[in-house]
Amino acid sequence: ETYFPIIAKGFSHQFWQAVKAGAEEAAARNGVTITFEGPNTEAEIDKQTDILNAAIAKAPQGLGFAALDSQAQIPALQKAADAGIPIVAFDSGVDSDLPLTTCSTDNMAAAAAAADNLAKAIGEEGKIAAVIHDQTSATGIGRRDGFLNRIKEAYPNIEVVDVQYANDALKAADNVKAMLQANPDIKAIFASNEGSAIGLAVAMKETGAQIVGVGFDSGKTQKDAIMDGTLLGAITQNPVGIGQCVVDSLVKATAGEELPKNIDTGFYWYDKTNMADAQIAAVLYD
Amino acid sequence: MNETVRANAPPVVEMRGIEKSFPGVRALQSVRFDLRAGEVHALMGENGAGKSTLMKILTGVYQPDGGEILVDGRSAALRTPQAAQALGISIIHQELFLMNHLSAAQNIFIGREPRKGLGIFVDEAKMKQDAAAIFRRMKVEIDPAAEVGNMTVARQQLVEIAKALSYNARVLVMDEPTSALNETEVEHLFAVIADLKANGVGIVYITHKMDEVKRIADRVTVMRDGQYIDTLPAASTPMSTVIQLMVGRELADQHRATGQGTAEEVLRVTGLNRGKALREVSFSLNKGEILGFAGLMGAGRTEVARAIFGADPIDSGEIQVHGQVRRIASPADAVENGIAYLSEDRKHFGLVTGMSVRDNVTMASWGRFMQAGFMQEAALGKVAEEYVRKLRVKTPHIHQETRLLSGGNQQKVVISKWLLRDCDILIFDEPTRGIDVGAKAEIYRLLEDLAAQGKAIIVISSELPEVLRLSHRIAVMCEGRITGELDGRTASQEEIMTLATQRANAA
Amino acid sequence: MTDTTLDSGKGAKSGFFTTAALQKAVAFVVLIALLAFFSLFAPNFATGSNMVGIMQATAVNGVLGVAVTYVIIAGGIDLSIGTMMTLTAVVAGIILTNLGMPLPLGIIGAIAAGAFMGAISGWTIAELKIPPFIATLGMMQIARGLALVFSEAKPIYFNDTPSYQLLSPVSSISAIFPGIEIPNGVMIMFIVAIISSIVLTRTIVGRMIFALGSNEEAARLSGIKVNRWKILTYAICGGISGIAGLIVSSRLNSAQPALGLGYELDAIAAVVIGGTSLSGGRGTVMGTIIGAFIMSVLTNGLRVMGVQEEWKIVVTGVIIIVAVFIDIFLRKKA
Amino acid sequence: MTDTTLDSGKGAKSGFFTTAALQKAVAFVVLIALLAFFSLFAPNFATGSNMVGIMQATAVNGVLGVAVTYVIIAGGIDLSIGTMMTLTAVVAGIILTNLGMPLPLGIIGAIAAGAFMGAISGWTIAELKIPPFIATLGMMQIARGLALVFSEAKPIYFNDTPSYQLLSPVSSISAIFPGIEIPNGVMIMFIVAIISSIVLTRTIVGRMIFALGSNEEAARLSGIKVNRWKILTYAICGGISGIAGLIVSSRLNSAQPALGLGYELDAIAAVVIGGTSLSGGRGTVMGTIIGAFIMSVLTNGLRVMGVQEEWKIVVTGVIIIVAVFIDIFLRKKA
Ligand SMILES: Nc1ncnc2c1ncn2[C@@H]1O[C@H](COP(=O)(O)OP(=O)(O)OP(=O)(O)O)[C@@H](O)[C@H]1O
Ligand SMILES: Nc1ncnc2c1ncn2[C@@H]1O[C@H](COP(=O)(O)OP(=O)(O)OP(=O)(O)O)[C@@H](O)[C@H]1O
Ligand SMILES: [Mg+2]
Ligand SMILES: [Mg+2]
Repeated sequence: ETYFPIIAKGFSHQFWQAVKAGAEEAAARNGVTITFEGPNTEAEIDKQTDILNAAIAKAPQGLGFAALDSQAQIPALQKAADAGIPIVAFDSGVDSDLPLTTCSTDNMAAAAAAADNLAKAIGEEGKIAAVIHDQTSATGIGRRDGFLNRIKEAYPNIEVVDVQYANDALKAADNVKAMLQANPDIKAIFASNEGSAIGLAVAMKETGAQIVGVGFDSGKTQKDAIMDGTLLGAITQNPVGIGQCVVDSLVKATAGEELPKNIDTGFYWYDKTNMADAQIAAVLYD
Repeated sequence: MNETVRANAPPVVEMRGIEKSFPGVRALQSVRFDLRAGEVHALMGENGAGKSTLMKILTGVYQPDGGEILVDGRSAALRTPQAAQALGISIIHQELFLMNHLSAAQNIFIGREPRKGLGIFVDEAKMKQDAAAIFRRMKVEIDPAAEVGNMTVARQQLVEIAKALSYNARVLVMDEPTSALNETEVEHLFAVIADLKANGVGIVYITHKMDEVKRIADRVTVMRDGQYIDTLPAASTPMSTVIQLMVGRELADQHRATGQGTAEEVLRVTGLNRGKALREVSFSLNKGEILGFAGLMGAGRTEVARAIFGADPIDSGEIQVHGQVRRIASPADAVENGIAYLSEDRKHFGLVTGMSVRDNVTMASWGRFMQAGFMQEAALGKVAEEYVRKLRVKTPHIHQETRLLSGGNQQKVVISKWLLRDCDILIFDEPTRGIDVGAKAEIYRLLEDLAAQGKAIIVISSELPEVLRLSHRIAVMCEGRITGELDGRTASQEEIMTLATQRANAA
Repeated sequence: MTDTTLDSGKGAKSGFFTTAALQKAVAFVVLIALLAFFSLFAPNFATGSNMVGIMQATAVNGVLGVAVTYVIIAGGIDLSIGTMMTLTAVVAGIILTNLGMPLPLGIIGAIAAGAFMGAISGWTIAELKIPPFIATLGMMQIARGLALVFSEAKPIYFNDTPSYQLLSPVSSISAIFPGIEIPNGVMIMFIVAIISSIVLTRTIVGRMIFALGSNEEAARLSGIKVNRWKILTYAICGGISGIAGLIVSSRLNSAQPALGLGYELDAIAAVVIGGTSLSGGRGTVMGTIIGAFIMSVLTNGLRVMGVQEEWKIVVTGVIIIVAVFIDIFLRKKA
Repeated sequence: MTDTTLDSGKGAKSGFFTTAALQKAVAFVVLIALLAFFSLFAPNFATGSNMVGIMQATAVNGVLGVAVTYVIIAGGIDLSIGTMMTLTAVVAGIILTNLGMPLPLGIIGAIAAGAFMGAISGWTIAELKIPPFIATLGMMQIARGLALVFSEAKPIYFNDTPSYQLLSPVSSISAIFPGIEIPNGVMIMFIVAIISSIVLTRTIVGRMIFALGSNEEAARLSGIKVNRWKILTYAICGGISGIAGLIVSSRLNSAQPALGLGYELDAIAAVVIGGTSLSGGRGTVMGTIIGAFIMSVLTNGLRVMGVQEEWKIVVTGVIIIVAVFIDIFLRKKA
C-alpha cells in the first residue's frame, strides 16, 4: 500500500492543521496513507532534517516536504531522490530541482495584496506598523518583506514607523499595545499570521484604538474580528488546498504523470463583504 | 548514688543482639544495651566503635539487620523517628540537624507548631514563649527568634539540646552533646540532666570526656570495634580501667607541656580588627612553638584563625610571616605563605564529605601530584594509605566516602590533609573535638612532634586540660580581645578562667 | 555565596521580616529606577493606559511566578508551569465550550486539572525520588502533548461563554471606583499573591515548605511527613498555574494549545529577580510580583523606546543579571 | 535520595569506578531496551541508514550535553548552551563567509567565542556571586540577541567554504573503512566525549571540578582558587558549545540565527538520564552520551512507528521520567 510522509514546518499551529486536513482529505480520496509531522518551531531546521531522515528510512513511495530553509536541507533531500522517492515541496520552495513540483503560494505577493488593501483603507497616507510572527523563518521574512516592499514602492505617503515580532497571540497583544503607546498616531497595523492577528484584535479591543487592522491566515477569532469590524480584513492562503495539492501531486507522480514545476494554490483577500462567498468560505477554516 | 536501688528497677529500654552493617563496614555485632528509668548510662568507645549507630537504631533512624529492642519489656518496632518519639524516646544527634533558615523556636517546634485559627495558622508568639522557657531552664541566653544559620556551632548545639528536651521524653539519648560547649554551658546542662533524672527520665550519654562520665554517669557501657565489651558501675570503676577496655591498650600519661619554642619568630599579627568579633588582636608565634588559644565560646578565637587564614576579610591589621608583611586576602594566599587552618566545623569546612578519604587527604596538595595536568593516581593512593596508617583512620579502604566515617575518623582525615601539605604554620581549631581518648593522645603526641620538627602551631581549644597539656604559651581571649598571655608550663585553670571572663568594661 | 546565604535565612523566618523586606526593597528600587528611566527617555511611556497595559502584560507571568515560588522555596523547581497553564486553559475550553457546562465548573476544572498534574509531578519527585528538574521537564512535555491531544491542536473559543471575559479583560473594579481601569486578570494576580504571601508566612503549610527547602533531612528526622508536604507543594503550584491558564485564555478568548512553551523561564527569572533563593528555604511572594513587573516594564519600555528586537533581547538578558547582582550586592552591604 | 548520593562519592572519585560504571550500565540497559523494542515494532527502524540518521540526530545534543556535564558536575548549570551554540555558528559564518578567512580560523574563532562568553558567565557567577541559573539565563538571552545582531537575523551560508562540510555531514572514516558511513559530526562527538571523560577523571581540572561540586567552601578553605576553576569550567562549557555550533552549522551548511532556543533543556535531560547528579559532585560523560542516544532513539523510533506528533511529545516526557527512575531504582538496589 502507498504511504506518503508529509513533513511540514510545524504542526501545532492552525495553518498547519488546515494543511493536514487537506492532505488527509486527499489521502482518503486517493486511498493512500499519510503521516503529518513537523518540528516544534520554524527555527529547528536540524530537527526537521532529522524528521526527514526518519521519513526516508521508512522507504515511502513519496515525500511531501515544506523546507524551513531553501538550501540547508538539500543534501538530505538528495538522499531521498537517490532512493528514488518522488518529492513534492510545499508552502515554500527549495533552491533545487529535486522536487517534482512545489505546491505553494507566494508569501510576498500575498503580503503585498494585504498592503494594497491596507493602504486603500487609510487613503494611501499616514503612519502604519506591522507585527510579524517570526523574524527569521521563510514565512515570516516573506510576509514581512512582501508587505514592506509593496508599501515602499507603491505608497510614498505611507510611513512604516515600527515593526515588532511576537511568536504567540499573548505576546503579540502586548506588543501592539506598546506600539500604539509609542506612536499614538498610527493609522493601521498589519499582522502576519493568525497568532499575531488575534493579538492585534485583542489589543485593539483592549485599547479601543480606532485603527485599521489587517490580518493574515484564517481561524475563528480572526473571522469574528473581521465580522464585528475590529479587523478590516485578512489574506488567506489556501492551506487546505495546499494539503490536497501535495497528496494529489504525489499520487500523480507515483503514477508516472508529468507535473508542472509550480502549482500556485493561490491566496485571497477576504473581508466582511466577501467572507460568505462560496469560493472564499471554502478556503477559510476555524 | 545508690545503684542498688536502681539495679532492681526494670529497664525502660533493652537492646539484644543488635546487628548492623554498612557497605564495607560491620558497624555493630550482636551488641546489647539497657537503660533504666532515672539513670544516666554513659556509652563509651573509640571513634567508630558504633555508639552513634547503636543509638540511631534505638531512635528509629536506622533499622537493625538483626536483634530485638524491648521497650518496657515489650518488643517494639522502631521503624521511624516518629515511632521512637511516640514511645518517648528522643535523641540529640552528634551531627547537627537544624534548619538554618528558621529561627531557634521554629526549629525546636518544627512539625509540632502550636496552632491557632482553625489549626492552619502557626501561633508564633506561644512558640517563642515556650522556647524561651526551655532556654531559661538550660540557663542559656538565646533569642528564640534568632536565626539558627547565623549561630556558632556551640549555640546550634544548644538549640539541638533544647529541641530534644522539648519532647519531654522518658528516654533521652545525648550523642556528644558537649563537644562544642564551654564549661559554664556544660554545668548548666548537667543541672538539667540532674533534674531530668529526678523526674525518672533515663539518659544515654555518649562522650569522650572522662571527667563528665565520672560526674554524672551511674553506669558505663564500653564498646570497641562494633562489639559490646562490658557494663560497669561508674562510681566504683576507675577511669583508667574504662579507658583500657575502650582502647584495649595502655595510654600515654596526662603530663603538662614542658617544651618551649625557639627564638625565631615566624608569625606576627598586629592590630587585627573585624567588626565586633575581633578588636586589636596582636600576638606573635615562634618556630617550634605551640601557642594555645583559650576562651569561652564566642570569644573570637575562630575568627582570629579565619582572619589570619584569609577566610574572612579584616577591617584592619597587619600580618607578618617570617618578618615580611604579607597580604593574605584568601585561603589560597595563606597556604602559599605556609599557613594552614583546621576548621572547628569539620562537616562543612573541613571535609568534602562526598569525596573519598584519598581525595580529602590530598586535595590541599593536588598541585604536587600532577604531571602535565594528569593526576598521579598511584602516588595519591600511596600517601593516602600512609596517612591512614599513621593516624589509624578507621576506614574500609581509602576510596570510602568521608561522609561515612565516624566523627573522629573524619577529623583524622582533615588533619592528614594539612600534615601532607606540610605548611610550617598550623592553626588547629578544636583539633580533638569529638575524638576519643586513644586518638587524642596520639594527636597530642603528633602536635608535639610537629613542634619539635620546627613547625609553629596554634591550638584553639575549649577544653582547658587540653590547652594546658599542649601549650608552651597560652593566649586567652574574651569578647574579641586578647586579655592576657600565660606561660603554658606554669599557668593554672583558674588564671585562664579569670582572663577568659575579663570583660572590657569590667577590666 | 556565603554572605547571601548567611543573611538569607531571615527571609525564611517570615515574608515581612528584615532581609525579606530588604530583598523586596531592593527589587522595588530597581523597578522604580526602570520606571523613572523610561518615563524620562521613552515618550508616551508614563501614561495611565500604558501602566494598565504593563499590568496586563504582567498578570500571567506574575501568577506563574507565584506558583513556582512555592516550589522554589521548598527547594525544588517546576519547569512544567508554562505548558501546564496551556493544558488547564484547554481543559477549561473543553468543559465550557465542548461540553457547554457553566462557568464555575470550567474554573474549578482548570484549577483542579493543574493541581492534579502538579500532584503527579510531586509524587514522582517525593516517592520515586526523581530530581525535580527532570520530573517537571518530563511533565512539561506531557502537559504540552496532552494540551494538543485534547484540543486536537486547534484553539478552543469561548464565544458561547461571554462571562468568561470576566476572568481577565473586564475591569470590575472600575465599576466600583470609576477611573481605576485595572482589569480583573491583574486583580486576580494581586489576590493570588496576597493569599500566597499569607499562606507562606503565617500558616503551617508555609512553615513546612520553608522547612523542606531549608533542610529536608532535618525535617524528616523531626518527624515531618516530608513526602506529603512535597506533593502538596507541587499540587498548589499546578493549581495556581491553572489560574494563569484561566487568565490567559480569558484574555485571548480562546485556549491556544501551542502557547506556553518558554513561559516557565520568564516566571523563574521573575522569582529570582524578586530575591528568592533557588537553593530553597528563602523567598517572598511579593518579591516575585515585583520581579515580574521589572520584566514587563523592561519589555514594554524598550518597545515604547522603539529599541530593535535583537537589541531588546540582549538588554533583557543584561538587566536580568544586573537586577540580581544589585539585589545580592546590597544585601551583602546590609 | 540518600541511597543515590550514598553511592555518589565513588562516581566522584573517577568515571570508571563501580557506581559510575553502574550508572552508565543502567542508562545503557535502557538504551538497549529501546533499540530492541523499536527493532521489533517499528519496521525499517533497524536499518544501517536509520542508525546513521539517529547518530546524526544525536551529535549536537550529545556535544551540548558533554559541555554542560562539566558545569553540572561542578555544581552549576548552564542554560545558555543552546543559544551559545547559535552565536558561535554565526561567528564562524562571519569569519568564513563575510570575511572569507580560511577554515581553521573559523573553527578557532567559533570555539574561542564560546569559551569567551562562557568565561563571562563564569565570572558573573564566581565573582559577582550571581546564581548560575540566573546568570546563564541572562547569557542565554544575550547570546541569542547577539546572534541575531551579528547575522542581521538572516542565515549565513557556507557555500564559499566547501571544506566546511568536513565538520559534520562528510564521513571521512568511510574513506578508511568503507562501509562505516559514520559522519564526521558524530565522530567529533565521540572524540569530544572521550577527551572530556579523561579530563574529568584523570586531570587536575577534573579533580577540581568534582571538588567544587561536592563542597565549594571546603575546597576554598583547602587553599584552592575556587573562582578561577569555576570560570574555567564555564569557559570549557562555552568552548564545547562552540564545537556543537560548528557541527550544526556544517550540517545545515548555514548558521541559522534563530535555532538553539530550548536545546539546553534537551542537553540537560541527556545529562541527567545519563546518571549525573544535578546537585553536583557526581557524573560521567559517557553517561551523558548514552542519555543523548536514548533521547534521539526515542524520537526517531516513535517517528518511524508513525506515532502521532502530539502523542510523541507525551511519550517522550514519560520516557524521560521513567529512564531516570529506572536509573535511580537500580542504583538503590545495587
Ligand atoms: N551511614 C553509614 N554508612 C556507612 N558506614 C557508616 C555509616 N554510619 C557509620 N558508619 C560506620 O560505622 C562505624 C561506627 O560509626 P559510629 O558513628 O557509630 O561510631 P561512633 O562510635 O559514633 O564514633 P565517634 O565517637 O567518632 O562518633 C564506623 O566505622 C563508621 O565509619
Ligand atoms: N557564622 C557566624 N555568624 C555570625 N556570627 C558569628 C559566626 N561565627 C562566629 N560568630 C561570632 O563571632 C564571634 C566569635 O565567634 P567564634 O566562633 O570565633 O568564637 P570562638 O572563640 O571560636 O568560640 P567557639 O569556636 O568555641 O564557638 C562571636 O561573637 C560569634 O557569635
Ligand atoms: Mg558518634
Ligand atoms: Mg571557634
